[in-house]
Amino acid sequence: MSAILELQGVKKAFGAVVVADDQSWSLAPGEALGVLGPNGAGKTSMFNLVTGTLSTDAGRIRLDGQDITGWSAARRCRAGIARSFQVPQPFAHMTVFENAYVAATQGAGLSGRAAETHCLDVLDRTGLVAKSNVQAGGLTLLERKRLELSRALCAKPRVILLDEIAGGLTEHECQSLIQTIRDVHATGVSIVWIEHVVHALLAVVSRLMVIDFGRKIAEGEPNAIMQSREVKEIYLGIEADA
Amino acid sequence: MPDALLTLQALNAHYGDFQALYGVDLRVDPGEVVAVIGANGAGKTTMLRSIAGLLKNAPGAIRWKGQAIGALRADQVAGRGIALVPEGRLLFPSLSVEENLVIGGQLGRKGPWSLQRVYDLFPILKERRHQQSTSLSGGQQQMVAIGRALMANPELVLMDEISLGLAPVIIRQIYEALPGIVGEGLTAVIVEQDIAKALSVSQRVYCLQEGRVSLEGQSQTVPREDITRAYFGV
Amino acid sequence: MTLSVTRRTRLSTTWLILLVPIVLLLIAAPWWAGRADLRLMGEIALYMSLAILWNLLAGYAGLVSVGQQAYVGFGGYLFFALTMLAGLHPYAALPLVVLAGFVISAPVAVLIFRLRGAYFAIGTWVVAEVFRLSFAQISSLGGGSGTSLAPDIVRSLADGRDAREAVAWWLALGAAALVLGTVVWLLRSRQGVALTAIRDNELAARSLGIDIWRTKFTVYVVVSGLTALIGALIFLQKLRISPDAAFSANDWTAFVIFIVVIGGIGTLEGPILGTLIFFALRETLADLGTLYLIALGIVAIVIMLFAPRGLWGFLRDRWGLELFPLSRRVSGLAKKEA
Amino acid sequence: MDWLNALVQGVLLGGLYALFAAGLSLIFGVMRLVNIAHGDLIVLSAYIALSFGVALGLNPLVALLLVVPTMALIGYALQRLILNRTMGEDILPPLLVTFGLSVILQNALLMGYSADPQNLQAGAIETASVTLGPLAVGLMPVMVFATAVAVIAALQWMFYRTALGRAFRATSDRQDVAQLMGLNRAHVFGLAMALSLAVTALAGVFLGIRTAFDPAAGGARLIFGFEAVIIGGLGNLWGTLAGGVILGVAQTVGAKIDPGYQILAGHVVFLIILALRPRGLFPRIDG
Amino acid sequence: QTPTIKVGHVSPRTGPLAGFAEADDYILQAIGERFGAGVENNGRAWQIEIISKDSQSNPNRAAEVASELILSDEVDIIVAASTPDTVNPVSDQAEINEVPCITTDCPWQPYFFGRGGNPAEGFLSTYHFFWGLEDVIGAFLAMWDGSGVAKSVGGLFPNDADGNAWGDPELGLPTPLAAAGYALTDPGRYQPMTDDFSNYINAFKEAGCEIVTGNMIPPDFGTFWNQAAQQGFNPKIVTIGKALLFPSVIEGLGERGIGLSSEVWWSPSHPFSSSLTGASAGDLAGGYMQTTGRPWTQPIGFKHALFEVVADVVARAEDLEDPEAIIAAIAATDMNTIVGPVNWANGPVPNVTKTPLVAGQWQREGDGVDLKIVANATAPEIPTTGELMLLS
Ligand SMILES: Nc1ncnc2c1ncn2[C@@H]1O[C@H](COP(=O)(O)OP(=O)(O)OP(=O)(O)O)[C@@H](O)[C@H]1O
Ligand SMILES: Nc1ncnc2c1ncn2[C@@H]1O[C@H](COP(=O)(O)OP(=O)(O)OP(=O)(O)O)[C@@H](O)[C@H]1O
Ligand SMILES: [Mg+2]
Ligand SMILES: [Mg+2]
Repeated sequence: MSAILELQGVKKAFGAVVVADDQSWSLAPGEALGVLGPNGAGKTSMFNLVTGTLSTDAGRIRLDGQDITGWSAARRCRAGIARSFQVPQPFAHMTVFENAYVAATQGAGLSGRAAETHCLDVLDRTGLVAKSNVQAGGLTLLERKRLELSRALCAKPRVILLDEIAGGLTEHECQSLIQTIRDVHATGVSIVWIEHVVHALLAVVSRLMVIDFGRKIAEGEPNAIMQSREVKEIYLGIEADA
Repeated sequence: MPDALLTLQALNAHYGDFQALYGVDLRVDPGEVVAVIGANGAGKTTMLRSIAGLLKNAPGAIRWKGQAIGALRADQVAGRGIALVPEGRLLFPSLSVEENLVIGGQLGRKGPWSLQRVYDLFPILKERRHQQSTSLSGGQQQMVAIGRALMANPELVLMDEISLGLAPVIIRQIYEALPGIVGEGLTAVIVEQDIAKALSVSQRVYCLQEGRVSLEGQSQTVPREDITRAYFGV
Repeated sequence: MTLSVTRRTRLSTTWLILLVPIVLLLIAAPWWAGRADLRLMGEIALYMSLAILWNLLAGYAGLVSVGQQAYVGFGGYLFFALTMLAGLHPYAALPLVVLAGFVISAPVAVLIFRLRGAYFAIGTWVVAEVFRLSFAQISSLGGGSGTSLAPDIVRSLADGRDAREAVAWWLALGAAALVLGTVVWLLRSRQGVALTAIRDNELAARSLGIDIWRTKFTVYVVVSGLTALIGALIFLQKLRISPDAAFSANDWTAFVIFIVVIGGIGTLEGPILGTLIFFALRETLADLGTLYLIALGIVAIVIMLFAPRGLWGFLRDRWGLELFPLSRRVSGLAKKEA
Repeated sequence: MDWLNALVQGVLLGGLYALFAAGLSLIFGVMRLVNIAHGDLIVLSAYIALSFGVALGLNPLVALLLVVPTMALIGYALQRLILNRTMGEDILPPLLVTFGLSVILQNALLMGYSADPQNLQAGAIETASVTLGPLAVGLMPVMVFATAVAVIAALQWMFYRTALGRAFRATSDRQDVAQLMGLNRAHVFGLAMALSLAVTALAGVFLGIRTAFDPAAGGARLIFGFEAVIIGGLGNLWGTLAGGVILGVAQTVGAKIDPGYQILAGHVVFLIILALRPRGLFPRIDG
Repeated sequence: QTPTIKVGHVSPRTGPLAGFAEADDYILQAIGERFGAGVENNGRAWQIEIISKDSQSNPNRAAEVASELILSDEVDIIVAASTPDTVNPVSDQAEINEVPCITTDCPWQPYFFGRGGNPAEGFLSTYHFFWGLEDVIGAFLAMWDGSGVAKSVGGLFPNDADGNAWGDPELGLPTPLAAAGYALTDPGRYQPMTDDFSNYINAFKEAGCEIVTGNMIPPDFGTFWNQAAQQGFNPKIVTIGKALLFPSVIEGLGERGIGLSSEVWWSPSHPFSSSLTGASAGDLAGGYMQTTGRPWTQPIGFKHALFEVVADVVARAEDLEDPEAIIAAIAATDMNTIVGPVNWANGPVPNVTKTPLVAGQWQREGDGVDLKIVANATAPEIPTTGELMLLS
C-alpha cells in the first residue's frame, strides 16, 4: 500500500543547528505513528517542515504520492494535513466556536449548516462545547491545547499531526483524551503524535519513531522501542541495563 | 510553629466578571516545598500569579513575612525575593539565552545562584547561550525559564507546571536537583499535574478545586482517596 | 442535540426591519430636506463610506493604513481627468474610477505587503505621498496648483441647481449603500471569517488553510477601488482639486481614523456611529477653529484610553449589542449543561 | 563637481534625517510604538528652544542644555500619564493616541505661537562655511552630521551593551514577565520615551537652525524619519544612520535632475529598497 | 424693520496662511461699526450682516465653508481673500451656485487661469480685483534696472498655485525677463517645504546670478537664505514674492532680513483713502498698529477695500433680493478704494480688475524694520519712500 505521507531525505538547518538531518520516513494510510525524542531533538521542526511553516533545505515531501514540497502551508492544509501547535496559537479575539468554524470553512472547505454541525460535533467530542461562546483568549493553557486539537479536527484532515497535547492532564482527563484520539483514528485519519507522556502515546500508536539531533535513530514496534538501549539512555534517563 | 514565610488569607481573584479564586487560605514555611495540585482550571496558575503581583488583590490577602504585599506591583514583589517560573515559559524573544538568564538576576540579590551554576545545572544552555531564546526547543526554553528564576536568588520560587513538555530525562534531572536547591535556603511552591511526583518532592500539599482549597495535608501521609475526592469534588 | 448556531439577534432583526423605512426616507430626502442639509447629508454619507472602508482594512484585516488618501485623491483626480480631458460623461467616468482603483492598488499591494504592522502603516503613507507628488507633476491637471471642474460638466449631471443637488445626494447615498453592502457581504462570506482569523494569528491562520496574502490582497484592492469612487464623489461635490487637498492626510485619513476610533474599531456599527458623532461635533464646534481640532484630538485620546474598542465596542461588551448579524453564537448551551 | 556637491550635501542632510529617525527607531525598538507625533515633537523642541532664547536670551545651541532635559521630562511624563495606558500587544491604540497627540500639538502650537514661521538664530555659526576641497559646505551641517554619528553610536551601545538596554528589550518583549524580573515597565517605558525625546530635542534645534519652521512642519519630518528607519533595517541603529544618508543623497541627487523630483526621489528610493530588501538594507540577523 | 443682506466671508484665520488674515478682527470690527447704521439702497436702509468663516488655510475646508455659507446661511454675497488656496475654491462654489462673489488678494492669473477661465467668456457671478504678474514683473524690473547689477537672475518657483503661475514660461516671469535683457536661471519647480536648496544655489553660482527672484512661502525662503550663506552664494538683490510680505518674517531672519525686497500692493504711504470712512492709508495702518501693537501688513488695505466694494454694490444694486441684479451692480462698479480704483469695465480679462503695484525693500528703522517703497515706475502716483540698497 502506498504511503499517505512520505519524507525523503529532508534536511533543514539553522546555521550550525541541524533540525532535520536527512530524514526519511513514511506513514501508511490509517496508521498512527508516535514520535519520541529529547527536548530540542527536532520533533516540532519536523512538523513545521511537513506543514509548510518551515521550508526545507533539501529533500522531498509527498502527500498521497503527490509532491507537496513547494506548497504553501495553507494549500497543504486544504489538501488534508492539519496540526496542533505545541505552543497554542488560538485566534484570541474569536470565540471557541468561531475558531473551529475557521478551520471547517477554510481548511475543510465546508460552508453553511454543514460547517456549523461539523464544528459542534468536534467540539462535543473534545469536550469544549460548553465553552463555545467564550473568547479563546480567556482559555487556560489546557483548554487552549484542546482547542488546538478541535481546530485540527475541524479541518477534516487525512493526516493529523499532534504536538504534545497530553502534557499536564490528570489521569482521568488523559484517558478521555486517549479515547478521543482513538475515535479519530477509527474514522480512518492517519496520525503522527509527538508526546512526552509516553503511556498515552503507547495507548494509541502502532509504531514509534525516535528522533535525536534531527535524525531518526530508531523506529519500530512501540514496546520494543521502549525497551531499546537508546531510548532508555537518551530519553528516559535510566541506565540501559537497569 | 515557625513564623510563616508566606500566608494567603481569604484570597479572591477575578478575571473581569469571572471569579477564579474564592477565599483561598495557604501557608508556606521557610525551607519547605509546598505542592499545589488540582484539575485544569482549578485556579492554580491564578493563585501563583496573584502572589507574584500580576493580578490585583485585596491588600491584606497576601502576607510576606507578616507584611501585606497584596497591593504591590509585580516588580516590587520580585524585589522582596519572590520569583515565578511562569506557565508556558514566556522567555524574552529578543534577548539571547544568556541575557534571559542575566536579566533574571538584574535586581542584584546576593545568593548561591550565578550564571555558572545555571550552566552547570543545564549544560545545553551554555552551548546555546548566544542563540535567540525563541529558537530553542520547548524543553530548552523551560530550562531557561527555571534558570532565570533562580538567577534572582529568590527566597521563594513559584514553579508553575515546570515539567510540562519536558522529556522524562529532564524532568527527572530537575526534580533530582530540587532538594539540593531547596537545601540552600530556598523555599518552593510547585504546581504539578503529576500527583505522584508532586507528593514525592514536597513536604505539604494543597489541592485546589474550582477556586477553593479542597484539601491540605502532609505529602507523605495524606491518603490517596482523600486526594481523589478533593480533586473531583465527589 | 438541541444546539444550534445563529447570527440573528432580536436587536439585529428589529434593526433590519427598521432599515427599510429609513432607507426610503433617505431616498426621499430631496423632497423634505433643504439644500444645505442635503449637502451635509451627502458629506456624511461619503465620510461614513470612507470610515467603513478604512475599518474593514484596519479593524478586520489588520492592515492599518494611514495612506488611504492615496485612493481618495486618485479617484478625484481620475474623475477630473476622465471628464475634463477625455470628455466622458460623469456617469460613465464613475465605474471607470472604481476599476482604475482596483488596477492601481494591485501593484501597490504587492509592494507594501512586504511590510508588517507599524511599518506597513508608514509604507502606505509614503505611497500616498508619492501619489501626491506625482499628480503634482501633471501640468494638464494644474500641477501643484490644481484645477477646477468645468461648470459644464457639473451642469451635465442634471438640469437646474436643485436637480443637481438631488443627484449628488443620490450618488453619495448610493455609494454608501454600495460600500456598506459590499462590506457586510464580504464579512459574512468565507473571506470574512478568514480576515478576523488572520488579524488574530497569522501562523494559525496559514496552518488552517487560509491563503493570507490573497485574502488581504482581495480586501485591499476592493477597499481601494471603492475608496477611489468615494474620492471621485467627494471632489464632484467640491468642484476643485489640488494635490494638497486631494491627498490630505488630515482630511481623508486622520478624521476617518478619529471617526472609527470614536465609534469603535473592528465593529461594523462603529464607523456609522462614529460618523454621526464626528459631524455632530463638527457642526457645533467647527467655528472654534484651532480649539475644535484640539478638542477632537482629546476626544480621540480619551476614547482610546478609557474605551479602546470605541463607543460601540463599549456598548457591545456591555450588552452584546449587534445591529448587523455577523458573529455566530451557539445557542442551547445552558440546556445541555443542565 | 555638481554631482559631488549634490552627494556631499545629501550626506550631510542625511545626518539630520538620521537624528529625526534615531528617537523614532529607539522607541519603536523598545515599545513597538509608532509615534505619529514624533515630527510634531521635533517642532515642539524647536519652539521650546525659541522660547528659552526669547526669555533668557540664549543661543539655541546653548539652550540645548535646557531643551534636552525639558523634552526628556516631557517624554517621561507623556509616557507615564498617557501612552503607558495603551501599551499592549495591539499596536493600534498607541498609534492612534499619538495621532491624536499630533493634532493636539500642532494646533496648540498654532494657538501659542501663531502660524508665523520661526527660525532659531544661532548667530555666525549658522552661516559659517568650511571648505572641503573644491566645495563650500556649511559648518552647521557638518556639526549636525557629527552629532548624528555620536548619538547613534551612543544609542547602539546603550541598547545592546548595557543593563538599561537589556531592560528595554526585555520589557518590549513581554511586559508582565519583565515585571517579574523586578523591572517596573511603566518606568522603563518612561525612560525610553525620555531618551527618545532627548534625541528629538537635538533634532528639533538643529532643524530650527537649518530651516524655518511653523506648527505644521512636523509631518514631512516624520516621514523622512520613518523612511530612514525602514531603509536602514529594523532594530539596527547604524542602519538608521545609513538610511538617513541614503535618503538625503537620493533627495539631493533627485533635485539635481529636476527640483520637482527632490522629495519624490527620496520616496521612490525608499520604495525600491522596500521592493528589493523588505527588511531594509541592514536588518538585525536574528529578527 | 430694516431688511438685512447677508455677506459671507471666508479667510484663513488659522493654519500656515494665517498671516494673511491677521488683521481680520480689526477690519471686521471697524466695518461692522460703519455698517451699524445701515446702507441705503433705493431709499431704504439695509442692514449688512457679515458671517465670517475660517478656511484653516485648507482649500478643502475653504470649499466646505463656502458651501455652508451659501447653502445654510444663505448669504446674498460671498467674499474671500488671501492666496489662490482660499480664493479659488470659494469662487468655484459661488460660480456653480450662482451666488455673487467678490475676491481679492491673489494675482489674477492664478485666479483666472487656475480656475480654467476662458478670456472670451469669463465667469458668471465671480469677480476679482488685484494686480497681475505683468505688474510684478514691471515693478521688479523697475527696481532692478536702476541698480546697476549684472542682469543674471536666479528663479525660485515652487510647484504650487502661485509658483506655477509666476514661473509659467508664457504668462509668468520668464518671457518678459528675457525681453528686458535678463538671463533667467530656472532649475525647475521645487516641492514646498523642502529641506535643501543646494542645487539651486549651485546652479545660481555657476550662472553668476546677482539677482534672485521668485515666489516662495516663508519657511522655504528661510532655508534657502541660510544655505546660500553657508555655501558662499551672495546675490546683490533678492526680490521674492509672498514670503517677504510680513514684518514678522523679516524679523525672524534677523540681520540677514535687512535689504530683502518684495512686491508692495499696499502701504501706509499709498495716496488713497477709504470710500467708506474717508480714512487715508496712513490712518488705517496707524489705527491698526495702535489698536493691536503690531506692525502693519499689506492685507489690511485689501481686506478693507473688499468691504468698501461690498458697501458700494449694496448701495447701487437695483434689487437686492435678486442675485442677478447684484451681479450686474458688481460688474458696473467704478469707484476709488483705499487700494486704488476698482472698475471691472477695464480689466485685462472679464471679471478681473487691477490695482496698482510697486516694489519695496525692507530697511532698518529704529529698532524695527520697515518696508520702503524703492521703485514706483509702474504706479508713479505712489511715492517712493526710500532708495534701493544692494545686499553685501
Ligand atoms: N485571562 C483569563 N481571562 C478569563 N478567565 C481566565 C483567564 N485566565 C484563567 N481564567 C479562568 O480562570 C480559571 C482558573 O484558571 P487557572 O489558569 O488559574 O487554572 P489552573 O489551575 O492553572 O489550570 P491548568 O491546570 O489548566 O493550568 C479557569 O476557569 C480559567 O478559565
Ligand atoms: N529558528 C531557529 N533558529 C535556530 N535554531 C532553531 C530554530 N528553531 C529551532 N531551532 C533549534 O532546533 C532544535 C529543534 O527544535 P524543536 O522545537 O524541533 O525541538 P523539539 O524536538 O520539538 O523539542 P521539544 O520536545 O522540547 O519541544 C532546537 O535545538 C532549537 O534550538
Ligand atoms: Mg517541540
Ligand atoms: Mg495553570
